[in-house]
Amino acid sequence: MADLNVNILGHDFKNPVIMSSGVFGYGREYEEFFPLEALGGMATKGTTLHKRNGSEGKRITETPSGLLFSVGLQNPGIDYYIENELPNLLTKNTNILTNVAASDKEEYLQIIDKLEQTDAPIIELNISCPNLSGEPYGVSCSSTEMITRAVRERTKKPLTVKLSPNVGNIGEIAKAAEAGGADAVSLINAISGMKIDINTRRPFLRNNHGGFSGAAIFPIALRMVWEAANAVDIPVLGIGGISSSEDALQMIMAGASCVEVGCAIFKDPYAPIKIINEIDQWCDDHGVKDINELIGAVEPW
Amino acid sequence: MADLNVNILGHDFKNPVIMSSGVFGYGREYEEFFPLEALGGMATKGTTLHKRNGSEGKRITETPSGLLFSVGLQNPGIDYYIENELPNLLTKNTNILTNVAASDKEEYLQIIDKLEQTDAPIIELNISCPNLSGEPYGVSCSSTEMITRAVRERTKKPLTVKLSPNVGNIGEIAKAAEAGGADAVSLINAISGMKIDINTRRPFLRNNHGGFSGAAIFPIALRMVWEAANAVDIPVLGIGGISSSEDALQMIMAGASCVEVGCAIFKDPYAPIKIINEIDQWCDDHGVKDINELIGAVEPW
Amino acid sequence: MKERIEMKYTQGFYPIIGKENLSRDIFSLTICCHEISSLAVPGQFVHIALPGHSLRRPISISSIDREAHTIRIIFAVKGTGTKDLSCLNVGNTIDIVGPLGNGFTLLGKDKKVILIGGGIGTPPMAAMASYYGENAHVISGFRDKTMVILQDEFKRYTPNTYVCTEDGSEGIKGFVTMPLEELLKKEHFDMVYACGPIPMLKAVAQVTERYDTPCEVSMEQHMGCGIGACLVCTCKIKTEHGIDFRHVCKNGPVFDAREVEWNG
Amino acid sequence: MKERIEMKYTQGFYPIIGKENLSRDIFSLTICCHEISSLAVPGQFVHIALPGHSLRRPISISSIDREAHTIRIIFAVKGTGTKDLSCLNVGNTIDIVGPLGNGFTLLGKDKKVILIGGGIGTPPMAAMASYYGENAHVISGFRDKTMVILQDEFKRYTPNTYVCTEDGSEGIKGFVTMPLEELLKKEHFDMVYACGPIPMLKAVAQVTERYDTPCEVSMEQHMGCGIGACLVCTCKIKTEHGIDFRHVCKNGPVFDAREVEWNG
Ligand SMILES: Cc1cc2nc3c(=O)[nH]c(=O)nc-3n(C[C@H](O)[C@H](O)[C@H](O)COP(=O)(O)OP(=O)(O)OC[C@H]3O[C@@H](n4cnc5c(N)ncnc54)[C@H](O)[C@@H]3O)c2cc1C
Ligand SMILES: Cc1cc2nc3c(=O)[nH]c(=O)nc-3n(C[C@H](O)[C@H](O)[C@H](O)COP(=O)(O)OP(=O)(O)OC[C@H]3O[C@@H](n4cnc5c(N)ncnc54)[C@H](O)[C@@H]3O)c2cc1C
Ligand SMILES: Cc1cc2nc3c(=O)[nH]c(=O)nc-3n(C[C@H](O)[C@H](O)[C@H](O)COP(=O)(O)O)c2cc1C
Ligand SMILES: Cc1cc2nc3c(=O)[nH]c(=O)nc-3n(C[C@H](O)[C@H](O)[C@H](O)COP(=O)(O)O)c2cc1C
Ligand code: FES
Ligand code: FES
Repeated sequence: MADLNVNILGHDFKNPVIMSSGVFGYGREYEEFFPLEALGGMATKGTTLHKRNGSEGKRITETPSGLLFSVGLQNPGIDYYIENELPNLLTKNTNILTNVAASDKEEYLQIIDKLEQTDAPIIELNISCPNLSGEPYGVSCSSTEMITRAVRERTKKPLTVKLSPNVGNIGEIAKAAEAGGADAVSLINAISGMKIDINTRRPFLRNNHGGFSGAAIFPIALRMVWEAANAVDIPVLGIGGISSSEDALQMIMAGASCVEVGCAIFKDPYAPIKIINEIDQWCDDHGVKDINELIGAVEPW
Repeated sequence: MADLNVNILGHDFKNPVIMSSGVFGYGREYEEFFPLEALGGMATKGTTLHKRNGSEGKRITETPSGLLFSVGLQNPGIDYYIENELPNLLTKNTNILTNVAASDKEEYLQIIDKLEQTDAPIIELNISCPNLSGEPYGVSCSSTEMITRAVRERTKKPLTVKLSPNVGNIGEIAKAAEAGGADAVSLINAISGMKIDINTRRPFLRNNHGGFSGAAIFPIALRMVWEAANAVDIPVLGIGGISSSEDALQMIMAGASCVEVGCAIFKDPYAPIKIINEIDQWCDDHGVKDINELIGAVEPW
Repeated sequence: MKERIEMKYTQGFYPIIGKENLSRDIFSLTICCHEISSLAVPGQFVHIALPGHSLRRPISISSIDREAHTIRIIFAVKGTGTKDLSCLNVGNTIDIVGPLGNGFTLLGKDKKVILIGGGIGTPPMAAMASYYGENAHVISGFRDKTMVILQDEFKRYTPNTYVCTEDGSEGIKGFVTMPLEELLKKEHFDMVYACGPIPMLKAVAQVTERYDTPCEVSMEQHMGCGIGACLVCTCKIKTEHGIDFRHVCKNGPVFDAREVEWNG
Repeated sequence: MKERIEMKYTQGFYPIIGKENLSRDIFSLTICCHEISSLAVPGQFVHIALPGHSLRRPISISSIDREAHTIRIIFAVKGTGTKDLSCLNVGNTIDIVGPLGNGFTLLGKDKKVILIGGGIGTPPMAAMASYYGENAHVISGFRDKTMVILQDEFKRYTPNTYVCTEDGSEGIKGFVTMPLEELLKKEHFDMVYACGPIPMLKAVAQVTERYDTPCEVSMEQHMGCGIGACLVCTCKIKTEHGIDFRHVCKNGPVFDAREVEWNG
């Protein structure tokens, strides 16, 4: 039994495995497979100011080793969350990252103001949703820094900013979030991708493009996590295509303090639990007493 | 038999399938599987001013539905190419795209000057090699436009510029190439990706990161081709993860006039031939008389 | 996982003990799986993982044998996933999560009901026919006679079976709504259950509404998690507050036909 | 493809007609494949595609039976590709490109040679032993006795076989260079052929150089195309102009040991 505890964002994560936003709802469903307290933490579905019905049409399709989706941020809105979901989540003995999404600054701030009144422990600011109309804040350094700072000024809660991978300079973007006052950065969100039905000559998703996730994107996610971790001093939460303990360990060695597991759970509902157990086993097998030794341990050429 | 001929870059391509740079050498090896004249065209290995030995260490590894590589542009240099490879290629009854790479403008221009003396019919300007040190020109609009213009001024040959996917604004980059005088754009080159050997705690590739290609990247490539095709008036050559006629048709509907098949040929040496035959079959089955009808035929929502 | 026993959902690898090729590209697999057979009700589905696929495939439970601890699924080969599924054989194990979703509302066995299956939507009606026995009238619709499946089985449960084919190559030429309407005209039925392509379900919903007969339909949608967490498998439902986007996996796949928003 | 007949390389799906489990995680497959068996020479390899893998796996041809139109490959399960390969059985077909690369230089059958195989590098020496018969001295090195393979086969061809294990659990305790050096001390040999891990090849190269005996080694490198087009499978070769990066698939896998740059 290695020590898997990681302290970031002002909280102890009993292990470095967090469920990623959007694949895990508000925890109620997968709890029927395993107790949430087994997890280091979980990020909630991206929650907006008002209830959203989300995208029309088909919302998901498979690609080689990955999937393409467009949920359009269906969610019940922040008030419902605060009233009906958060209290339940707070009883679960795991770290809850409230993932927050909006299409403009005012909306973000209104959500933050509401959360500030609650015991929600950590905010994950999603500035990278690939399925909202308009450019997300996460695609430029200046808007990343601006929105981070605006939110930072309104909340005392630990704040991680979820970055977009649809950029050419992820290190710079991570720095901008750090400059804006983020306590950590989470990356990557899904990559913008597309699929066309050649028979109907229509994009498969109503939004034309959508979020591309899964094992397929892991090499890109790992490279971006490595670049971001090298660029900033705040912790990095590594996300993207993680489906095994080996993937998780690569992310951690690249510089992630914790990892978030996303759509791998669709294939295997026990994926996060297996990853936790296997990380533990690997540490034991390799004489690693404390997972913190591995964070950023990669030795570049 | 549908009409598969596409006229771009001042040449007739008897079908829209071109072998992509780097997987096909100078054509001598795969010619042992099928005659090169079956292809719409082929792009040569990226060729530099001087001979290059390329990267140290392991150069390729598999990822889910893809692969990660770093060849470091091993090639015999432009003089050798002009003397020993180009003359042979010109006898092959297919369109030869001479793929040209360099790390600075002077080098590019020297190569172009040498090619200008030859019968090399088309230049594919690679400004996006993920495995050279230093930032490739292809990651910013201004450098893309600058290098395209510089080359444009030195050559009368049809010029396609091969763009980097490691950017946040592929449409703008494509426009910059168009503004610089490109006759077409080729995209995408391999995406920057990474893999870490957790046992040695070392990046698998000596260059730390490498080029990520294969079916895994197709949804990203398709989205970028669509964005680029919507941004420019010049033809687009669609590249990235194409391994079936369905992929090729998606690319064409997204706006590609031709497609380039890359590493799919490693798995199936007849991949390009099958894709050509299946496109033909599909057109017949769907009453498409002329492949040109399909270029950009996707109807977005 | 020791916790699994108390949990609502089961994921496991279960042996395939029977395989049949019912017609071209339609296969039946019998799976030995006590955890699922003991809980499942008609209309629920299982979510099947296949190597090399990042998403599971939802397939209805076609029949349930609690004594034999087995369930049977029947599927058509559509794309690469169902193709791979059709390559599994007796002796292989299959990775299943289930039973998922809400089944059909079961009335008293003495109630008179109509079961409608269209194409590959017929299999879930097998479990329903076994439940209602001769009180069930089973209408099945297919493109042509080469696609007809399950009629012998239906006939074992009830004398009242009707086959429609689009081209008239077997049974009634036309759509399932023809015998449906005739039955509703003649007699009172307590419920109509339907599974099949959307246009068929929509037509059935219109007819049953006209005859003021309760109707439940089983809907399809592309899925991610299969349990209600990821919100990708929408079905538009009419509510007092307007249209709401519900989810086929958790709120369905069975919905009250009157609540479904059929236009979009 | 009608062109295939005139082409140098073959890709095809060939039936597996024999499978053996030689020791834990080591398998032998006999493949019926006239196109390859009729052309192949010892030291060449085949490139095997497996569903779900974007890269083919290079495996040496271990023996060639031109009459039976078969080749045999022997491989160890290392990662996911060879794992999947080990799941293929008699009756399955296998997707192969081959024969690829350059084989060992074959001298007259009357020449005296030493064949050295280390671990999973022993299989190609089977074809060599069959060629040289009793003029071959076969040295095989393994970690321990549970890993020992192919000795019965070598003994059928030649009385001169030597086994080394690192832990001494079978044969000589130590490395293949021990019997190699003793043989070279005693007698003149026309050639030494070696296949196995790099440190072993390097040690063999040093010993043979010391005794001024020609030596050919079979190198390994991760591959893409397998035919010399993609330039990923480098091996550093000393030339008059300094170090050159050659390619294992096309210029090798067999190289003259004196030309290989062992440091790097
Ligand atoms: C609740 C439910 C019950 C079902 N019951 C049955 C059944 O009993 N028998 C049967 O043959 N089929 C049934 N289907 C449809 C079946 O799920 C699809 O035919 C199957 O998923 C197609 O997979 P594929 O890989 O062959 O096709 P592909 O087109 O290659 O699949 C690509 C992706 O689209 C999804 N997809 C494609 N078509 C459908 C569809 N119609 N519904 C949902 N997802 C789809 C796949 O799951 C996969 O994620 C059911 C669907 C649902 C939602
Ligand atoms: C010319 C040649 C002949 C060979 N002959 C044999 C043989 O007869 N028997 C045998 O057991 N093995 C042989 N090998 C090694 C064999 O190719 C690898 O063990 C195998 O590719 C590992 O694949 P994997 O998917 O199991 O491992 P993974 O580690 O999962 O493979 C990942 C990737 O790395 C590549 N790779 C990993 N190890 C090697 C390696 N040692 N050499 C080349 N590529 C590698 C794989 O091909 C794949 O692309 C030979 C290699 C070469 C180059
Ligand atoms: C169906 C689905 C819904 C998602 N919704 C959200 C969301 O609401 N907010 C968010 O920040 N990320 C969302 N994501 C992105 C994931 O949290 C994650 O960043 C991405 O999928 C990459 O990780 P993965 O490859 O492990 O899935 C969603 C992903 C999926 C597949
Ligand atoms: C081994 C290898 C070498 C490559 N070398 C070059 C090159 O020299 N010049 C270039 O423009 N692209 C090169 N590429 C990129 C391909 O041409 C192509 O853009 C990329 O691989 C994406 O396409 P694919 O997924 O179909 O392979 C190389 C790709 C591979 C796999
Ligand atoms: S599939 Fe995830 S909510 Fe239905
Ligand atoms: S594998 Fe392509 S050159 Fe050797």
